[in-house]
Amino acid sequence: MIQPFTSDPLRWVSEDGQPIRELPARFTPELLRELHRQMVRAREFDKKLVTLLRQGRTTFYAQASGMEGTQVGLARSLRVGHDWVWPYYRDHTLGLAMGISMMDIVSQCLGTNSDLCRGRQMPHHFGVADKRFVSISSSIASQVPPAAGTAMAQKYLGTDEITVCTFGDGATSEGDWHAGMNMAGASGAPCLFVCENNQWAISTHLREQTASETIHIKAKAYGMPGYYVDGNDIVAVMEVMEHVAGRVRAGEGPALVECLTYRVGSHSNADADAEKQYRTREEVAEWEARDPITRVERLLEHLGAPIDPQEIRDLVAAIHREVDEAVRAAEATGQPGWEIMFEDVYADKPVHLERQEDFLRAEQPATVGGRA
Amino acid sequence: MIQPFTSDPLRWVSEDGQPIRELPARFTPELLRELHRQMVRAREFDKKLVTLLRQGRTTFYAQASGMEGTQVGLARSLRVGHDWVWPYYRDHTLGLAMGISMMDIVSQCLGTNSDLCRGRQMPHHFGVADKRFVSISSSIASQVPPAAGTAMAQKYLGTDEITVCTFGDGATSEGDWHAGMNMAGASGAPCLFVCENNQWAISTHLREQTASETIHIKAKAYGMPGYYVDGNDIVAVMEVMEHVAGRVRAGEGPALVECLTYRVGSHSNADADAEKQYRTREEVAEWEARDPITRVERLLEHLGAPIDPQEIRDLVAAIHREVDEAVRAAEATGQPGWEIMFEDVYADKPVHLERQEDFLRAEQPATVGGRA
Amino acid sequence: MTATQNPARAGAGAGETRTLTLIQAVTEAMREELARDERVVVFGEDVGARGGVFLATAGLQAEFGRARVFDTPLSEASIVGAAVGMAVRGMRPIAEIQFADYMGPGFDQLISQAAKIRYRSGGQFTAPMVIRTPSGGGVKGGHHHSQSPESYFAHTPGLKVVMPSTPYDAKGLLKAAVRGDDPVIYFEPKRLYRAAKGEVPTGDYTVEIGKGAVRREGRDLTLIGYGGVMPDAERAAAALAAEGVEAEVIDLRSLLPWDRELVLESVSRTGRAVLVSEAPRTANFMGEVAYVIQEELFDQLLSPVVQVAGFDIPYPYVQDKIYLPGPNRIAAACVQALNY
Amino acid sequence: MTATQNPARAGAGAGETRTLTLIQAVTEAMREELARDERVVVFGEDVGARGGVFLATAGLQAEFGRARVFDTPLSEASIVGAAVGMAVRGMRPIAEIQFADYMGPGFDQLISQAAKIRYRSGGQFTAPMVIRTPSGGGVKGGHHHSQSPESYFAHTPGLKVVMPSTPYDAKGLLKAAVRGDDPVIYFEPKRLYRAAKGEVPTGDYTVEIGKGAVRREGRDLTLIGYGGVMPDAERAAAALAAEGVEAEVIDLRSLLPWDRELVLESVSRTGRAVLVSEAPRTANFMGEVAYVIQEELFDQLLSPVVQVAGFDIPYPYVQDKIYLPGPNRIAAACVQALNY
Ligand SMILES: Cc1ncc(C[n+]2csc(CCOP(=O)(O)OP(=O)(O)O)c2C)c(N)n1
Ligand SMILES: Cc1ncc(C[n+]2csc(CCOP(=O)(O)OP(=O)(O)O)c2C)c(N)n1
Ligand SMILES: [Mg+2]
Ligand SMILES: [Mg+2]
Repeated sequence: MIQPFTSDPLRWVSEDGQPIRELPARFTPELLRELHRQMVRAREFDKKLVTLLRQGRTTFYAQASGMEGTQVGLARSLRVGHDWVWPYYRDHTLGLAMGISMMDIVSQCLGTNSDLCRGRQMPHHFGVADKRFVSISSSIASQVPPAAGTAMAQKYLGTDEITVCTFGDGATSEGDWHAGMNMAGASGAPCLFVCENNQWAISTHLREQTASETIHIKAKAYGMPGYYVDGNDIVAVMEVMEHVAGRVRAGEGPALVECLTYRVGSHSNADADAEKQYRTREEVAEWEARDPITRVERLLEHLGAPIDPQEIRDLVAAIHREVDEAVRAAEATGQPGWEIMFEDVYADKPVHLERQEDFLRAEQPATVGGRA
Repeated sequence: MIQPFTSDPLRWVSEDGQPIRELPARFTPELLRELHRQMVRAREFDKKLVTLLRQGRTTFYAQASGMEGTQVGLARSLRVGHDWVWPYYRDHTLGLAMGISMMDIVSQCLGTNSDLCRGRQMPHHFGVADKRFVSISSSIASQVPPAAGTAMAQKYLGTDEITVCTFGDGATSEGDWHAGMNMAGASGAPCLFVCENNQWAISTHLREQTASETIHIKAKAYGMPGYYVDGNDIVAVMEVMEHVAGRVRAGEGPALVECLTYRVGSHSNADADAEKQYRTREEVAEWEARDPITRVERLLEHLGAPIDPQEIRDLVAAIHREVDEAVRAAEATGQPGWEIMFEDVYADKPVHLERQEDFLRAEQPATVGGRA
Repeated sequence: MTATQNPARAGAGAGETRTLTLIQAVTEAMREELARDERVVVFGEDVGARGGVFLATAGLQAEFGRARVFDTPLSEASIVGAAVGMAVRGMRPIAEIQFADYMGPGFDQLISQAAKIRYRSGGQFTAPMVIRTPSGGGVKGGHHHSQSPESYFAHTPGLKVVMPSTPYDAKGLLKAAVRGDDPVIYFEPKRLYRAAKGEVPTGDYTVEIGKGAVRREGRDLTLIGYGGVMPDAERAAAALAAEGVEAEVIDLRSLLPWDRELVLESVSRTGRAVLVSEAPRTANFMGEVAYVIQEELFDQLLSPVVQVAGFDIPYPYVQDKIYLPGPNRIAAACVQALNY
Repeated sequence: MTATQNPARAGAGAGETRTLTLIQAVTEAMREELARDERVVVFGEDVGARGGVFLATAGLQAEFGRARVFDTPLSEASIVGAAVGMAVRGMRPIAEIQFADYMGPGFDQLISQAAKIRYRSGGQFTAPMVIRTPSGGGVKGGHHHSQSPESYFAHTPGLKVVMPSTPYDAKGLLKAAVRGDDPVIYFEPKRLYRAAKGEVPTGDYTVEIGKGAVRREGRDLTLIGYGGVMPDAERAAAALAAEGVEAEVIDLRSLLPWDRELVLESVSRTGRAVLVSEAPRTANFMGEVAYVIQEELFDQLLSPVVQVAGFDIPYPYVQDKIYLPGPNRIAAACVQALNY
């Protein structure tokens, strides 16, 4: 029923919220409200963090607004804490929906003592061991070969885990993307590759990125099935992921899922004036009309279970409070001292780093704190 | 008529030398004899160089025996000295058929003063500027992105040249292969990619190399047509190349041609006992029966224009004399002196290299010679 | 050689100048080279309509068209490789790698193709090309937007490596790189993009690759650096001057080849050398400079050569400023050398 | 510390030994680690049925099966990346890169993933893994089968870098690398694969990463090297001994971290240091060693630290032997240091 290599994206719910295939039974109004809540939570998180950024309290942020259907849908198809995830830098919505706390994400964005990653990386590059959500590397597509490796380990160890590896459309041009995809294919390891195709890589449109018509077709090069799904239709995302993750888990080898979506915000704070530079307001408006959150609201209306606008307003207010509280709690832990710089380079600190630390100690006043 | 993405390799002449499609008019007995002569010349060159290697007069050699249909066929489809070629290290048969002299190839293999590349690289990595045959790099697939670049230059400059880029089946796993293919696709540059699929990369079979069923299918990932051809049928190779090179030259963008062939010899001198290690004698024997040279002989018989065995013996003897003469002439030029080491690192010699040269001069007795 | 190299004297003659930032000088060099030579093209990730993430190429696509200034797929191997192939076919490509931290995916193209094609072909094929890339820390970028990988390339025969620290040099070195016949890695110290301002001739001039510049004359010690650390080195020198110590300040500008004559002449007078860079210390390029100084001037040295460098850790995010050698750390090293 | 480190004393205790070549010692280490720990796997291009192009893995697939010893696609990024991903998931991969010259395509995986994952994750994720790769010249391989790229990696915080020159160290260092919790680049000096023979304990032992070894004691100067140049350094020392000069010979064995204590203790006694490597001179790892020696022992040095290194050119084919520092060139540098 769910076929790879379709010419159009698989879709269950039309852009105006009407089911165009039979709605699977699990999509009860309760589930849809829960998905809606998670998507709104991520959307509002984006807004609050952009404000934080404008206030200069963090230095980088990459919104996923518009991509909630894809990321929340994917999160629901994982066995959180069991399956491994090699994500990319725009996956905080995925992380939130997987149950990573706002505190953990915000702490990483602020580089506070509460940051599990200890302030090492620029904002938005978090990682959480107990969710098996591997800490993000900025180097585009560099997560793809390691994801293949983790899946190979899972196969070798005989686990029933799978590995999920996400990336943008632009990432598919990197040599490492190919290296990882081919390795996964050749090894038959349980890896689920998910392309969050938001059609732009900073200012470069997919049409300039590659001459191939779609991303999922590239799966042919690796002998794996490639699925094409409307990434703004969370029902479709969940149905396809469920099916494909099931295949992968069953040992049928890796697979690629392309989720067609759009980033309605700027690439990052660095191109806040994107529409003046490389894309039209019309294009953005067109995609705003296909918004994954509105689509679920319309679907609920269609199902006769509309969400009360007041409920949404309350939800938004609650989320804002949740973010504020996470920010407050994170900031309250303070910034890590300079000593932390020399930890985690190696399992044990070699002599030359001890010497460099001593040098800096003589220069810097001692700082208090550091996560226990 | 000539379609991309066929499930079987395109073929004009059956394995036992019978035309299975109408033989194009240009394949007169005269042309077929000429192709036969070139293939035999390359095959005998291989044999003589392997002997040279056994004698310790050169240190590396990678035979192309069995692959003459592909390489000679390809050579005939180029405008030699006009089109650019970014070859790989098993392309001496292509080079010979393009009119690169035995003297030039042998000189490179021996690293003599007559080596156009001045003894810089290990044997079998030649390059000849006036044939626009770019000097070979050992680093597998590293020629692919530059080939895309040369084609982009050709497009930018408005020439009617094309670029040909060759590689083995193993090379298609490298990240750089992907990078070059995708760049060519995205830019629409006139690049003809040719995979010489001999099914082995040293001891690694194509089945372990990638899960994709064929190589040509990978063209889908780059929005270019992928052609599948019997690389041991020189008629097929020439027909397909003619067609595809024509398309590329006409500005229809890059294309990939997969030539299915086999290397009947070892990978190089390093695995002379290949059949004891990783492949069976039966497999080799099976492919020897599909030999591209015998196939042309049978075709000529079928056309009623058989080659007289004595003629072949005379031809072989003449080729051996030609190789002997090339070896003698190359060896007579002597080995380049040590001074040459410091040339061609940069356009002009920087001070630190002058100092290093002076240092070595004080250590080494001056040598005479060096190519003018 | 020992005189402070004054832009007006060193280069373009008596022509007009304007005050530009370092990044404006980079843009101007590209604009002029694009106008001068049809073989010049500019490409990389987001260099077209967006004008590059730092806006170094802003306006160039509008001015020269999409054939000459264009976006590429997101692949550094594609970008470097395309530059090699274009250069071999007779063009003069200027390619941008968005951050020096992302040279990794293009590394093999640089070391196996760009650096070796002239050598391996006996000079039959050459790759005159420029890879521009912003490098260094101080912008709160964490370890993937702050690294200083120049030592890798300075250790790669066949490449040339330069890093300007002034707008004047930025323009002149970039033009020299475009016109030279070798592959050049042109590092742009990103924290100086807008912080470094200076007089730049409106006219045409080049700064010779391989030559350093004396930024300040002094007799007590020689302070040697390149790229992003230069303003802090000069600040350190000024602070020392206030205490009566005259440091001679040398900006190497080129790392491969580097100006050993200039360095040795200076240290032979001052007897002391402090080397400043922000790359991790171990096997840093400055080890080479230190080695040569002690080898050549063993008897003239009054104190050991001292390095101020980055720590041997991945560049951290929170401690961005502490990581970098600032004027105090540099001045302290000078005092250490003087008090030896 | 100053005593010649005798294998029997330094490691395995009183156990039995056998004479092995360096490559046999490498194979033996892998065999024993495969047998010891199920988490260990061995993979790379042609390491399976073929046993690797140098036969370092010969027999291992037959012994341990295809799940534990296997061929990979022809992609160094795949190989290094897979090792990272396996290690993160709790395995202990030993991956082979067929020649050190081909680290290029896997370079970003090494510097962006392997070297930084522990740091960037605050220690939440780690990559205990070994990349084995044959390096160095002397086998008439031209520049793609002869290079010595170790300086790139020694300049990369987060990696460890080792290079044995004896069968004893080859086995002990490889075992230490497999058991350690960090990513290790393990260079194998290919021209010593069969040329270096020595006693190797049959039992289990490790050689600590970060520790050098004194190969010969001497009082007149300290000769420091690693990897492929060691036998020639020892030959040079023997030739000098015949003329009454006693050179102390140190084999660094580890480059990152390297044994500064051992080096400084020796040079503090001899007053002279000659550093031998075959990598191109400029920005070579040995520049670091030279820098530290002159910094720490300025007053004890009797002559400048001298380097004998490769030339700053791509490794040539025809002049394979001339390129390499042989015993004569090394001895000449020692004489130069002594006559200073
Ligand atoms: C190797 C590498 N090259 C370049 C960059 C700079 N960069 C950061 S994000 C980005 C675009 C990524 O686009 P895409 O993969 O489509 O993801 P999206 O941002 O659209 O989610 C680029 C070029 C990088 N981080 N890493
Ligand atoms: C980057 C790189 N990795 C590994 C090697 C070692 N190597 C040389 S030839 C070869 C196999 C190539 O196979 P294929 O591309 O199929 O070409 P064939 O030899 O079959 O013609 C390998 C692995 C290399 N030269 N370059
Ligand atoms: Mg995108
Ligand atoms: Mg092959």
